[in-house]
Amino acid sequence: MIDMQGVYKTYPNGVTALNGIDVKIDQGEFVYVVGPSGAGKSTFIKMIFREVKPSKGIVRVNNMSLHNLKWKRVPYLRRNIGVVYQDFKLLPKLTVFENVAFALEVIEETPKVVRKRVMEVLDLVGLKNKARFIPDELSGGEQQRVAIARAIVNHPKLVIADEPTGNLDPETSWEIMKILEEINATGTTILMATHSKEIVNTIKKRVIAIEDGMVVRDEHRGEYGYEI
Amino acid sequence: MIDMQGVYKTYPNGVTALNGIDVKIDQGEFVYVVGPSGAGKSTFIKMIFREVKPSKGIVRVNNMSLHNLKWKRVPYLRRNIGVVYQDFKLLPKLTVFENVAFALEVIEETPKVVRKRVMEVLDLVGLKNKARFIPDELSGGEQQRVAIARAIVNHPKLVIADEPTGNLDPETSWEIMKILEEINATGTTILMATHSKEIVNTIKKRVIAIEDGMVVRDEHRGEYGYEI
Amino acid sequence: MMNIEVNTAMKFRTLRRHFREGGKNIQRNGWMTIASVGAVTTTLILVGAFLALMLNLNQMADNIEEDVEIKALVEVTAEEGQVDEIKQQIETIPAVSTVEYSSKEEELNELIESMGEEGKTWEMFEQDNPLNDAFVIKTEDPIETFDVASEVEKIENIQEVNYGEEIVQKLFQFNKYARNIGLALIIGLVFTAIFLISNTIKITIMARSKEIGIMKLVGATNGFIRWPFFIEGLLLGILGSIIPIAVIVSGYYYLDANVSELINFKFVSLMPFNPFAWQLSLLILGIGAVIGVWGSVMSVRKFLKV
Amino acid sequence: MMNIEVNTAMKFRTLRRHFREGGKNIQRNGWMTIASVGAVTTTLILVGAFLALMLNLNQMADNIEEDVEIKALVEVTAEEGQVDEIKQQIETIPAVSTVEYSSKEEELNELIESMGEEGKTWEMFEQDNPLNDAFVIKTEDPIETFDVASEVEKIENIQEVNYGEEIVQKLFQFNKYARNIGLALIIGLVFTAIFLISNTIKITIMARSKEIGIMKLVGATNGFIRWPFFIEGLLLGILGSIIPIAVIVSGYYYLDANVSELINFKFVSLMPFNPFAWQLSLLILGIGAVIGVWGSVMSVRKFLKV
Ligand SMILES: Nc1ncnc2c1ncn2[C@@H]1O[C@H](COP(=O)(O)OP(=O)(O)OP(=O)(O)O)[C@@H](O)[C@H]1O
Ligand SMILES: Nc1ncnc2c1ncn2[C@@H]1O[C@H](COP(=O)(O)OP(=O)(O)OP(=O)(O)O)[C@@H](O)[C@H]1O
Ligand SMILES: [Mg+2]
Ligand SMILES: [Mg+2]
Repeated sequence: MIDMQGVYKTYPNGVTALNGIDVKIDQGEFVYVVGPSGAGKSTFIKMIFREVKPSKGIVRVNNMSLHNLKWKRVPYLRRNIGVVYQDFKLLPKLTVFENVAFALEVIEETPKVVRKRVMEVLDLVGLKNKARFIPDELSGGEQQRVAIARAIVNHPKLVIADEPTGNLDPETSWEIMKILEEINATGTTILMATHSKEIVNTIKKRVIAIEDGMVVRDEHRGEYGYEI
Repeated sequence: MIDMQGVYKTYPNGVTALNGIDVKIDQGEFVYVVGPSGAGKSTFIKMIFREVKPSKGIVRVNNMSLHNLKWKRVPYLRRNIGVVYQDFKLLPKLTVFENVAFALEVIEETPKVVRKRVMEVLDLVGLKNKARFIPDELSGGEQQRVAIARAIVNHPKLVIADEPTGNLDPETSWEIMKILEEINATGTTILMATHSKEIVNTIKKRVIAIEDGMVVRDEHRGEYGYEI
Repeated sequence: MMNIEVNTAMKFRTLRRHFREGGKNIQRNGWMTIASVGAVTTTLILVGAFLALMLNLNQMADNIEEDVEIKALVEVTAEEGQVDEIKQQIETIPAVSTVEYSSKEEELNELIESMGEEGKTWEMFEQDNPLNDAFVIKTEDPIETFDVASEVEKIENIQEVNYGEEIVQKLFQFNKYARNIGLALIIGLVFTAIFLISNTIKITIMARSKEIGIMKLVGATNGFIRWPFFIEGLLLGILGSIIPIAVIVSGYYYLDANVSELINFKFVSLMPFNPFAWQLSLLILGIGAVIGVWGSVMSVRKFLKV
Repeated sequence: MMNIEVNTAMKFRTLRRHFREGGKNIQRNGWMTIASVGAVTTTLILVGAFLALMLNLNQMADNIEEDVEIKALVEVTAEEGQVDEIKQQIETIPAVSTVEYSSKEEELNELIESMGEEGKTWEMFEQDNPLNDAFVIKTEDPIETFDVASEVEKIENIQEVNYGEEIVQKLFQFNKYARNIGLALIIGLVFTAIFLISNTIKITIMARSKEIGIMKLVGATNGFIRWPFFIEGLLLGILGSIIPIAVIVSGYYYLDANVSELINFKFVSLMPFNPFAWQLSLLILGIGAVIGVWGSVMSVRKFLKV
């Protein structure tokens, strides 16, 4: 599914966010990405759907080498990847419904299917009754759940979530985790950056720990592992 | 310091976020605000520095009734309150240094004092070496720490933090908590909305639990209290 | 076969979505839309007013030029038969449109009249008229005056040919300059309008560059993003044309109805309201729509590389 | 005492900060700044070009009007002493500026010359000149022609007074209309410019409404936020004036140097480059700066209520 070899990333301002990453993730895996603030987790994640291009190294997703991928093809790559952004990235002038529907409209689903599927997903994240609100009218946690709904609405092969529970109370967090586990059970690959020791240590999965842009640990059924 | 009596808030779209809040917080207290996503924590917090006006009820801060407070006086109220916003609210075109310095410039500090104090605070949150970056060049956690730095830079009497550790790894979170405790020790009131059970249960302080816009629990040295 | 049909159906559905979305954006952007439409409106009023003015001035210049005529004086010695012959000869010149005979008595009367007060002094010469009989010739296109005049001059029994060489030449020259200046102004103005409108639209789209970036991250193709902007630009242009068209049609209608009272020169006559005002309206609508679309689609391009 | 001094010092420091900040915003806003300056530039070029054109046309109209003169014909019976007396009498009329005597021989020569080819026919009358001696009178202000003419008419031994009543009246009327239309155009154009520039600036500031809100939440007063925008608007206006001034000064310089070659009518003469071009430049700079500041400060107001 995902294959990175010797990936480096230096941003234009000179900051080296990734410092030689070699990672292989198979279809159907559930992977946590952990590490301190500024370690490079988000940068690592952004490589996969080409929001960020590596300065050096090879990134392969779905057996496509992103290096040769033409600009025109990038949208089709992204349609197979549902992403929950750390800063949500909701469209501010669209309603909750429209935001989630957007991911289905780009793949030209019929309005009927769009309607049904969007309401289904909004129900799943507990926001069915806020479908007509715009993001500014939502609480932080509600916005985050809209982002989650949009990421999973079109049944992507891969769901990437960058701290999807950062703004959620524990109870809602567990509900979201349950959803992700269910999706994972149907064969979807899940990649999730998180700071929640509790989640990582409770729902045991593969853990990739990144520090200073390097993978310092990669364990199956790992622990969060940073002692307080 | 803060005194709310019978406060209600209904947003223009008809959502009632606060449903009769009576709360009194004294100078020098350290208070957690907890509750599920969408309970009204952020709304409660925004009342205090007049980002949101109550639909009904009395809000008094620093012995000023916010009801009678003239528009012109609002900035002066806000200068005594340092706020960490849930969505950070950094100025996107200013550098980290300039963002933090802004809170000192509005109170017309001398450039020399500004320079010294800003670098001091950036050092405290571990971002001294990123002073010249703009927010878009920072990781989520780094942006959150800039927001914290800006909130405390001008020694406000009251620091309000809306989930200040949501994007931080546990280690950095504890460092931030240490800073807040130190500030609290010098007599500053701290009001902090959080979802972190671990923090609330470890650093025991007064806990106000809000659910559906109402205070359902208010305990000194309380627990996070939501069982998973 | 099946596949192609399904594909076309999908595309039509999506096209409808783009139209709906483009229309909604007009509402969603509230103040930005008002500001854009305001810029289009003001600019098009300016362009419209100037186009109307320039086209009318141009027509007036045409009218004046059409008043130019050649006067061919017949030799005093010429007999009646010869005069007829001259007329025929003149008429065979291809560029000539009308030829009229004017006897020397008519010529004198005209002269006296045209001189006003001072002319009276010459009335005493009615007995002993020193003038010649003449032909008054008009050409099909005023610019052919010079050629026709020299042709006529060669005809036998023509004593001389007058057409106020200097004045006519100056007039034509002046009109040429005036037309060139007018054309330059109009072209300059239209380009200014294009720049100002697309510039305004560009800014409103720049303000949405983040949103465009998000759309791309969610998997939208460039075409998918561009379409609603295309529609939005079209609507902005059309909305921005309404007031200019109303102003120009009603203003022109008023002027057309009152111009004879307002200005009493015989050479001032406006182009007829119908069809001129409608043609101008169509032109303005066209300019608005085209610039709207163009400005919108051009501006969005910059932000699609995400 | 101490307190006040400290306060003033603080204010000055903050003022310096506002200037610095306003300047930095110009850089920070990159594309937005370019778009705003572009709008100001285009609009001011338009305004400048039209102002130059209109002011020059106005001056040409003045020139033409100044050519108007009154011709007072002296009775044939008048003796030499009486002629001198007439002259003195004319000169006492307050509005008269110059009076020149022209004998009937001079009058005939002028007539023959002015008629061109056709004039030759009248050369035979040189022996038996039917014309009168005349006075050619100019008034201080052309508009006084009518009054002066009727005054002169009353003088003894004046046979009649000619000044081409109809033509002159039409000319004045035409010039009046032309001036009014020109003035309306200029006023319309300046208001359009004001609207377009402030509209563009408004959009760029709208795009920053979130930032203004954040500043208020951090405790900035309205004044504190407004100042940098004031400076920014001023700079935008000034930056946007540079190209228009350069275009107008150099364009006008070129025209001024070449106008006699380009257009050969005697009544076409431009206003002198110095000081006209400089005054126009100053005016454009003023318009740019004032609208820039005004548009900026007005637009920011809307977002300060946070
Ligand atoms: N657009 C950018 N331009 C320049 N530097 C950047 C950019 N984005 C991130 N960085 C830098 O790269 C490093 C890694 O950032 P990244 O966002 O990957 O961290 P992270 O592990 O996601 O941190 P967090 O847990 O705080 O979100 C940081 O030092 C950050 O300052
Ligand atoms: N600007 C707004 N307009 C309309 N409704 C709003 C607005 N802001 C918040 N709300 C609604 O008010 C309720 C309380 O929101 P608030 O932001 O106070 O919740 P919260 O406790 O901070 O939640 P979270 O933990 O998710 O941040 C929510 O139902 C939300 O949808
Ligand atoms: Mg991150
Ligand atoms: Mg909140």
